Amino acid sequence: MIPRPFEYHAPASLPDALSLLQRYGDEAKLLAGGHSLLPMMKLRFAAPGHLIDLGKIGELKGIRQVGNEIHIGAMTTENELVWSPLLAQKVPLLVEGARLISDPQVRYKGTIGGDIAHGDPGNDHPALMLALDASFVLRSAKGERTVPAGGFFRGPFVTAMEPEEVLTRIQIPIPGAGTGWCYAKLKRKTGDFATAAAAALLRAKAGRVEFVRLALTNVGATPLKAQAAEQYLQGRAFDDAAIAEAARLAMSICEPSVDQRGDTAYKTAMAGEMTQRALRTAASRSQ
Amino acid sequence: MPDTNVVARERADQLQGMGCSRKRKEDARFIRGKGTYVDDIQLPGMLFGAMVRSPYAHARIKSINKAKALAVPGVVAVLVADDLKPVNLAWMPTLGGDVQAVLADKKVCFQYQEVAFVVAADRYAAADGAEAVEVDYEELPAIVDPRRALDKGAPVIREDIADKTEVGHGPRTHPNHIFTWEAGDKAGTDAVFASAPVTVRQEILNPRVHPCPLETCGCVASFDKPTGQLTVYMTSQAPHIVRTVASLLSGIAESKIRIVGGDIGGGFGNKVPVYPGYVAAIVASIVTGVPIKWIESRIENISTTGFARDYHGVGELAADKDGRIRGLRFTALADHGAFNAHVSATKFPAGLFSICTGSYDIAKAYCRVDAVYTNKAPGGVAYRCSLRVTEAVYLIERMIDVLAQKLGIDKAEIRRRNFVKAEQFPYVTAFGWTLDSGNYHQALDKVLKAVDYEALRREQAQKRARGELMGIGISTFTEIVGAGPTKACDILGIGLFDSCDIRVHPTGSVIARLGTMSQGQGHATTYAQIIATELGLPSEDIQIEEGDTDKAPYGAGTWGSRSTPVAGAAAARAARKIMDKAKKIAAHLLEVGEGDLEWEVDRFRVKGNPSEGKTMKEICMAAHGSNLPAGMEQGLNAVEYYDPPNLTFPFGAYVCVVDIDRFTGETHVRRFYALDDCGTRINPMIIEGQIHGGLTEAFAVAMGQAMPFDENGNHLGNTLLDYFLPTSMEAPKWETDWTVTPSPHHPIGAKGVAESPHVGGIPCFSNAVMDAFAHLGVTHMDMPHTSFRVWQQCNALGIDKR
Amino acid sequence: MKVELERSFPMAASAEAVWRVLQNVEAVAGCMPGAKIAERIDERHFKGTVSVRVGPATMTFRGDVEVRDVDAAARSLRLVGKGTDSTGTSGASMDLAASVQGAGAESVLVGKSEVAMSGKAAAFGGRLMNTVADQVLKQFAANFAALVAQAPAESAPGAASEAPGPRDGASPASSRPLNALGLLWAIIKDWLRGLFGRSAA
Amino acid sequence: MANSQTVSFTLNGKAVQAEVEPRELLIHTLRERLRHTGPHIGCETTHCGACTVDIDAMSIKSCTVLTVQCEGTQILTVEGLEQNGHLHALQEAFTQEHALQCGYCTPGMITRAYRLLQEIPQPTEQEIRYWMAGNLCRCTGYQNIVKAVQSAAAKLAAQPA
Repeated sequence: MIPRPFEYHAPASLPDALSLLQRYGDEAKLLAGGHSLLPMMKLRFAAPGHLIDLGKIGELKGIRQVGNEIHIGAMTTENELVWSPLLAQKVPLLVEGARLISDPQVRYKGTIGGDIAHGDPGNDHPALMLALDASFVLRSAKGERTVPAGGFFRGPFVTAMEPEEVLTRIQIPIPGAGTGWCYAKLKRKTGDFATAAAAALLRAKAGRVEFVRLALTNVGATPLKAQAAEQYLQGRAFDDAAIAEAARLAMSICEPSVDQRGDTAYKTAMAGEMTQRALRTAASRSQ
Repeated sequence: MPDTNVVARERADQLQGMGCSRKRKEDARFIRGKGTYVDDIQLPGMLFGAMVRSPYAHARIKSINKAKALAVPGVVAVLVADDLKPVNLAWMPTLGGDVQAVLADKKVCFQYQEVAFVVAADRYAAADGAEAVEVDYEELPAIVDPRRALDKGAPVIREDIADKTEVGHGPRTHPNHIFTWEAGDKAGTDAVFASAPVTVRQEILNPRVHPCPLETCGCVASFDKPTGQLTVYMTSQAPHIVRTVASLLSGIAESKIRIVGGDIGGGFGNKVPVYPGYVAAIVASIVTGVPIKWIESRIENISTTGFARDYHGVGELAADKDGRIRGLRFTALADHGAFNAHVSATKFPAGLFSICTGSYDIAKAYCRVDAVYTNKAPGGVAYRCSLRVTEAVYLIERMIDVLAQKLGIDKAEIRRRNFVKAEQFPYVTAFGWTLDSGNYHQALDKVLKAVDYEALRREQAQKRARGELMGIGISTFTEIVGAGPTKACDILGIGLFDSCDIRVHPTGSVIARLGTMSQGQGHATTYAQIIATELGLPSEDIQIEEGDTDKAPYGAGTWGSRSTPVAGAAAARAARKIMDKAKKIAAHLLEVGEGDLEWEVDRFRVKGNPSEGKTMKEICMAAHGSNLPAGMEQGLNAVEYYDPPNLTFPFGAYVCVVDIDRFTGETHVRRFYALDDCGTRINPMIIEGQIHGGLTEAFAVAMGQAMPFDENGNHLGNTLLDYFLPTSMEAPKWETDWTVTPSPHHPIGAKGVAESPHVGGIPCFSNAVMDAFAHLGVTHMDMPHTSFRVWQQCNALGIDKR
Repeated sequence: MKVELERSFPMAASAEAVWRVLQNVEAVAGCMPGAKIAERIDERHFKGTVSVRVGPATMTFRGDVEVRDVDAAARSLRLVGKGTDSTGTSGASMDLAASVQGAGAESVLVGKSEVAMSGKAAAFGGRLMNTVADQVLKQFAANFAALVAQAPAESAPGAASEAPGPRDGASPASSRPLNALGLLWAIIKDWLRGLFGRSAA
Repeated sequence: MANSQTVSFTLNGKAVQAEVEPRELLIHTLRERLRHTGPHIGCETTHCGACTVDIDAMSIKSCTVLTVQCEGTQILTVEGLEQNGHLHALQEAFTQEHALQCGYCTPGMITRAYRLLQEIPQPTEQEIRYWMAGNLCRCTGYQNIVKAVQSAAAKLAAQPA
């Protein structure tokens, strides 16, 4: 299980990385944590001629608060998310999500940027980003642009990123005070992708839903924003009937593929079940 | 003067002999990362081999083009079937009486079958070379479902033996038929069923699974042209048998072949057979004159070497209204894959399946197994059990629950009513096995008391009233291990005896060599404990060696829990031969008759004169000196080849409690209480460790392991992402307990234990899951009980809605 | 790992004209999504490649394309493609039966495809064969429509009865590599999922 | 070797160099060039954890890291845990609690546990199970591994800092 030969580049700065990306274009692949790409290369499904390692670029790391937003460098690892006091306080949903990703060793290496840029609907960050109304900063030699998570995921492994672009930063508006959160993920075992998962933010006042965000993992060609469910819950009394209807609406947008985790019926049902779990838990954490 | 008994006890403790939880000797190197596993071996000039494998389950090979591969930098050679024919090694005998292609000859019969072997400077060049070998295939229709294998006009999988009327186990009725084996009294059993007040019938699948040890299979073959000596370092649970097979195959004298086991990263049955990779590496070494390393990838391991089970069973019981079982009729259709490469004793093509009457007193029984070829990987190894025992025990332990449910009898009570009673031992089963010893009622009662069974049933009733799913599973199994009497058990004509060669040195230190091969069982520790107690010498000074065929005496290896029952017995008996001589020496030195001596822990004492005696250490020195009885040779050594009079029959009583989420199918094992009786206990610490491991593998099999195929024979789950190996998060917590019912025919009364938790654990999990649905009329669901499959049951019952 | 699908695609040309194009075997063979005709063995047999590239994953199937059962009266033929990927670890085959129906200026191309996958491709992506077969047909029809559109309006009399033979110029689709929504994307998606059970790239 | 390059890093406190192709995986460099065969290979899809080593204070599966990525790093393998003749508390505990059988997962387990105890000196059983879940063991069922990590944690806490 050995990769094909390739040229390795370890640029020390973002501009260097961008010019390498320009020079080699299609031939090049960006190496972030490498825990999706390297296994693919070992099994020879992927064979890039040039590997551009972003690991030495300090400016792509770090978690900081900027105004009402949390800015996270694309090369920040899952483990850094898990242990971040700032995130624990401001965006606990992201911490809960990161804790459910893969296994401890992979979390030391895997990065939030790689997870997002990969465009795999089975990855967890995409749905978390949708629930958090995050936006992504993309840089190329030509310049910089910011794309909302909403329009970023186009299809399996297809995103709004251009080949010569690098995802440099994730920007997350800090949810309002008292907002409850939950990432409910059903998986077969540690290290597995979700059979289905739901990310929820919810704030209720006097038993009514004041604010809600809901997104689903691995039950479609892309992560799914459960808009109908959100709209239904908005302003409504938060009770069993409302939760059940929201789950039904969430299930109605699922188009999961069949695999060893289960068939369409099961995965769709689990999307509904995870939605219910996520909403109930988020509500219980809402103040 | 000190109380001699206290002193004796202290001296006994210092020996660290049988019954103490002595820390493991082998750990010292493992915790430092200094083990020597096969992939750790680097020899001068060593090359690396990689297999080219078929993407098709069934196809003709139209052509193979080596040119591009040979042009890859670092590639030294590319071997295909035609290259092996001159040395007559294109095909090899299997341990199941069949032959198997080393490299595919004209056609491939299962996906990932070995097609070419690329030899290169290192594993990187080998991988590049393997990718460059061009094979032109013509795909053929594949048989995946064994129930289709014997259809009229079914594609013939094995054209090479199409006209052979048998492959080692009786007449064949179809080109895809391997054997039909039956046991018991068919007519008598049928008569019982015809007249029985109650009968139950259930189709029960033991799905195709894989032992999946953490270390894959591999070898380093090194042929030395000048001396004609072949040395093979390999992951083998049975080095001596492998050497014999290698000799038969290559024509090299057995005395010129050395198989070295080294450290092995787990076997669980996967490392008993001989695989094409080993043979290809040996041939490549003979051809190139340099050492060749071949190491499986995990995908290759799961896809091609040593699968287990794949038994499509039908269980039937006939009983009285009170649940007393009168007759048993079990049949199974066995999917052996493309070559009959399972490991079976010649006379037992279906292994020890006929142990399927379990712990119960059943008057009439009949069983039958039909084995067929399919376009799947060959094998059918014993995954942490004696061959086909898990399949048999699963059937009886599931069927007795099916019967209990039909009759509305409590699942513990129906077992009590059918148990072989303590006073019935030794008990001869309807299939002719003589169960050596047991006390089944005592074991079950102890477990039920420990878990407060009644309280659990009350809690379950309350939960059911609330619509919640809680299951209580019981398994009261009897295992059969320690193959075996050579009159009954042989492989390729080699009886399944085992051996021990003990050499005592003047200072009282000992080297003992045995024919078995540890893969983590701790033999270096436990065999030393047996010998320590027998010889009265400290186990710390007793060195155990196994697995190097140049050093160790011949033995059939470590599988089927045979190490303690067979080699452990050989160790005790060899030690006793030494003791006989030691006693003569002691009598001579003390100038008394042997009859005047009594043994105490580590010395012979003169009866009635406690101060007079000779310690074993003194005797060891004397045995190498000049003052010996007239005509006695120097030395204090002995060799024992032990042919057991019978197998041993460990047993146990397990209880498992599960809570099931009816909305997701998630099954949580709340409690698992395991009582095992393996007779005399040599090292409680190691026994408990073995039970933890066996239960965890049972959990994996029952709850998640299966190898899925599509209709074309494509393997759909051969990585560790899909193939379920539980992590520390999924693995339940285990509670262990024991009773001690020694085996009457074993020199130290020990029975073997490592496989009981696997064999007895699997039905316990299934019984717990099924019990959670029992009140809803569910009698059976096939393994594995994944959340998906459990949810499907909930969904079918309409209980998955809020 | 086989699936069969049947789809009909309206063509902006007469059945006669479409059939004429359909007989341009080499060009039509090139209509197989992502396919590239590398070599012509004879008028019915070609060697070619099908390349797929999605995200970081790439695969190239080398193999043969055969034209079978050309039936002028029924205006139907079959394209059978078989290949093994460049690593020798996966196999793919497609049997595409195409026929032209209808009278007048408009016609209908009826495509029936059977797609099969073996080896790693099946292990990690076979479960999405339905989507794949669907993609195959859609892409084939789209490529073919493009071919029809650029074909000369009139043709030599009796062209329809001519023995099918290769013409110059590959189809417009022939050299086009598959885009992310093309043939086998679903399979690749599942390789990534099934195989590389990791969280971050 | 095609476009090979020299990589320098610290291995168990010693400066080492390796001449490798960019595609060479760290596990192969450690095992075959630097002869540190403690870390093992149990799969190719980054699941088993037998190849776990410690790189710059992170537990990493060395089968999924390129050696060229390790330029200038500090790498610790199981071979580096024994300090001037004294076994690490984890090594002792694994023997005392019978936390290993075939020993194949042990180097990765101990190396992972070493990092865990740096980050969480007194982990609960559930924390140990959660943070050790990247290492597969087929023999022990993990129960004694959990006990070993706990007893090592207690022993380390008792030692004067």
